[in-house]
Amino acid sequence: MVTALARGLKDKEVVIMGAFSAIPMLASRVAQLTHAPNLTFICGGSGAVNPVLEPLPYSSCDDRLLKAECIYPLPDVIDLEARPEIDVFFAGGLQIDAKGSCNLIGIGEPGQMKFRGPGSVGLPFLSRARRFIIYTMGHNTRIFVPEVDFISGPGFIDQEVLSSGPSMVVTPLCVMDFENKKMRLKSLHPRVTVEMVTENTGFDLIIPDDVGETPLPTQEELVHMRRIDPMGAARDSIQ
Amino acid sequence: MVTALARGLKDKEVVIMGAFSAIPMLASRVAQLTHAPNLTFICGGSGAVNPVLEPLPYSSCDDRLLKAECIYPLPDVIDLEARPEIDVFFAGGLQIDAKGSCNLIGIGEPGQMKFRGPGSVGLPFLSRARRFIIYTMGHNTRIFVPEVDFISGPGFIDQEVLSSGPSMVVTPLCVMDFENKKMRLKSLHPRVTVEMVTENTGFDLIIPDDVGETPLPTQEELVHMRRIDPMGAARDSIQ
Amino acid sequence: MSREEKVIGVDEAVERFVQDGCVLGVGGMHMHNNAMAVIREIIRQKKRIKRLVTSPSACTNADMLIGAGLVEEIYCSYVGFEHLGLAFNFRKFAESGQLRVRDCDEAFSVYSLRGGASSLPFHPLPKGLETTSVPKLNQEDYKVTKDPFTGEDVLCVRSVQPDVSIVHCQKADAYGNAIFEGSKFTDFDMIKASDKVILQVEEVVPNEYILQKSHRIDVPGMLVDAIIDAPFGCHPTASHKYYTYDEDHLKEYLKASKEDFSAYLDKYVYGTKTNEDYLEVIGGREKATQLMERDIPW
Amino acid sequence: MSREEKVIGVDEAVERFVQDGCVLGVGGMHMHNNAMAVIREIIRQKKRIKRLVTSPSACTNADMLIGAGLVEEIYCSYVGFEHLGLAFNFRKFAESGQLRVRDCDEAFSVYSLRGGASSLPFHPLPKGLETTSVPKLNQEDYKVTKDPFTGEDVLCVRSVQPDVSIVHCQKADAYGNAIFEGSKFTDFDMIKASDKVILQVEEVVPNEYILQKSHRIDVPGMLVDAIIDAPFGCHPTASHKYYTYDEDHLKEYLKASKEDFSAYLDKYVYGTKTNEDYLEVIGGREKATQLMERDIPW
Repeated sequence: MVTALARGLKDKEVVIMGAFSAIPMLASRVAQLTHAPNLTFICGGSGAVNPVLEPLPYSSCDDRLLKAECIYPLPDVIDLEARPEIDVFFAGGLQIDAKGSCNLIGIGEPGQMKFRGPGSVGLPFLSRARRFIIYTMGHNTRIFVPEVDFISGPGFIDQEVLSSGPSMVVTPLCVMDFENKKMRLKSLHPRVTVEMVTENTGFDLIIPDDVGETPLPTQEELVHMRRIDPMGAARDSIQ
Repeated sequence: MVTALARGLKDKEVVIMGAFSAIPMLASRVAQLTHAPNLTFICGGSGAVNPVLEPLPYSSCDDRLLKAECIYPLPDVIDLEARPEIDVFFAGGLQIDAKGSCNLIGIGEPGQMKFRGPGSVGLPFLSRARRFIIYTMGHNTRIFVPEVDFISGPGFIDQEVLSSGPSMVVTPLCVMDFENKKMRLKSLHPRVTVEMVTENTGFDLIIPDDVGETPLPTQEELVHMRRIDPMGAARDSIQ
Repeated sequence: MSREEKVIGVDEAVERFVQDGCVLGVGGMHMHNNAMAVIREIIRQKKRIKRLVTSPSACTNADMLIGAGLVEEIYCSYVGFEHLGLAFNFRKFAESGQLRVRDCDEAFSVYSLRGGASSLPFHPLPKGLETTSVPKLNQEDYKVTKDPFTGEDVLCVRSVQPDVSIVHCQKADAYGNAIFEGSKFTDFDMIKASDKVILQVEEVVPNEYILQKSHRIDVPGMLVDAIIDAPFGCHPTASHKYYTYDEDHLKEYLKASKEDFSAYLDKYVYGTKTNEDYLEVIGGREKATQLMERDIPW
Repeated sequence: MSREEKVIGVDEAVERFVQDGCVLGVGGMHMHNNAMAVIREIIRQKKRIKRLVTSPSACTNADMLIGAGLVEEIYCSYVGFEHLGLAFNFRKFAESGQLRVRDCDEAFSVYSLRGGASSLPFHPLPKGLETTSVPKLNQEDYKVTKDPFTGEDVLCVRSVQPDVSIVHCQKADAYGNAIFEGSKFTDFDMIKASDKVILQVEEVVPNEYILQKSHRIDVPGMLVDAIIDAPFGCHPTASHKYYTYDEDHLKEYLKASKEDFSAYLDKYVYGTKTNEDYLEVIGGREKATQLMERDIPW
């Protein structure tokens, strides 16, 4: 997952992530140390900009992030989320649908949710980021649903938004992207089959002829990952 | 002037001043060191809160103000100016009228001012301070006019404002206050006569029977003033 | 005359400044800088909270007050425990209707407090945020006005001014001049927007220390009404640059909130009278040492 | 691959980032932190400014550009020289109609940039500010909308996003991570609101210095487009905690602006090609030493 996410980031981009982000933090730092030296990444609530990340912590607000190039106050980070400066927003959800909308509000009907989710946090700003990348620590039919019950972060919806929308989805099973605004399988992680993915996805995923294999980390990437994350925070994140 | 202003401040008040404020800065610090130990004063653009002020500088944004209890960023100071926290705002103007309105915009008609003033800066916030104190470095009929050409800071105007309005005016000649929302002579500085004041005021000032003499600084106040202001910035300010 | 100090006991601070039925702000974010010593005292004194205001990501600070049955409604951008899981008291009370949730988002959390801090009647939002379900779920706090420059519709949020806020800083002097040693989260805007502020600190430092560090002072004392000297007062959450969160205790908390939360409250809140008592019950000096000793890059 | 540095020459920075006809922001306040090395270069290159945006109190930064005949209009909260007197170029050009003044106030200066920084279409003002002459004089930038929560009229200001801003910081690394050693004035909001940012600094420090002081970094490098290494570049204004303003020179400037400003520009601006040239003309090392040596309380 880390490698796929890292390679999804380009040099000079500004990247932002919220809660529960050990994996995106690690991926961003690995990208910065390999192909994207001018990447800027901002770790959510902590306000850490380009933290050294040794060691990688579990919490996005951990004080171990504070060896960084700036501790940018959260209200300023949020101002930035509305500006064209943010190239990539890392997103997730309790539910994610075929058009890339994400839901953290809950499951059920307004006023009588049978499952009350934690809340939308920063996901509404997906409407303004240049693009966003969805990552999730599980891959099953409860998460990947035909249509989310509530929209916390809009994917390809009918209303016009500033964002070009979701560009990539990374799960513990596979990498996906979008074709005509619908989710499409792109590559399988080692030892994963197409059936494992389709069985665990609650809608008809577009399956192209040339589903590749998600590239393994290079030796260089592995060295960085082990140095940055000695506690294994990234591995522990996967459900 | 310093003594009159200092004694016009009460313990526990929060006081703010803008440009060209050597005298109010000195007065606030003297008040703090004598009868008002819980006074808080904020020096305009510098953001200095309760600066030590040794030495007292000429400019309200001087870095010599920065030995202080906080360097409060100016945008936060301005937020504070709109809050009920500010008890006293120090004000001034190119023109000041009988009702205590102040003008820094200019003299003449809109669109064709014959004298273009520097601009209103923070004076519009007079409408929100609990009360305000006017001080001026000159006392003449160009400054004290029947009605200001433009309102930068509203005194007792027809519209309702949150402020209780101007409470005191201190000039190089005298101290004034307000009776029924009109300016009234309160006390004369040493060697100043009632005639000197009325001749230099462009409207009918209320002259009560018991015009007092502005109290001289005590020995304690003088000691503080000399220590805080060795360069004589306060004295130099008077035109 | 001499200057008055603002350091008082937590019991006195809660009695004086937290009124029954108030709008309460609680600072900190996720499992960091939650002012728990003061929050535990609010629970001991059973103060009822009309409406709870938090940072964009609330944690135990909100969940414990909710679990104690004291909260009527909450502005909710997020209540949870990040990598440790969901907030069960919050879920239980929300799903059963005992807690009214006013759904909001990070933008609301920040701009509603900024509106409050600047005495604005309301605060507009950047375009795009009208596309989510949040404003539809909460039409009381999100409303549309006209942009007077273009005539276009603009979504706005209500300004929020808590009656009192409880915020944790690492250091303050006795007059309330305070320093956040780590992240400030949205606590500074909360302080600015609130009518009264109770500041919980790790240590009270001399005024001379403040004067030497004026470029590092985040909060001027005039904004602070009471200072609570409560070392380790954030436990079980972290205090930035002082100690980390207590993961074992948080897991015990989460288990209790799923099973029998009143037993948890009896043991750790009602069963302790002071912050010192509490620190003994959670493991005393040994636990404190363990939470302070860790790998840090700075 | 390696990381790209942003330190470039002042001539290149102005050529690349200051377009003819732009909305230009200039930082600093009163006679402090005016980024004069860059402003002199703008005058040398005769860049025309459509609209000038300043802090609530502009000084030489605005008056010199106006005196050089380059400014079409200005958002004016205050242009002057505090205890040293009025700004004569500003007065002359305003009174003669060569400069269009869009009257505003401190609230506009701050909230219009905050609106720009937060991508808001407009920014409401606190009640009371509608009682002055300012909104009547400037109906283009002050307009009324409805508070959607109460239905009441609310005065609002236009949001402002300068095309490019010129700001002075004391220190930055080569990637633009920067520190204000003294007051920040409204420069940080200006940086946030601007499309491009040219940062003039007293010294370029190593990235390692920044990482050691992360709690003191005011500006993250991603917001900065060019860094100009210009020691004493604020002269004749002060650079906080580095040197004070040159009162003798400012008096010479004010006299020249009353009498023959083109002679001043010929000598100090057109007659110098670089910041180093300029520093020689104003008195070299001796002058610099004099402005650095003074009584300071810290």
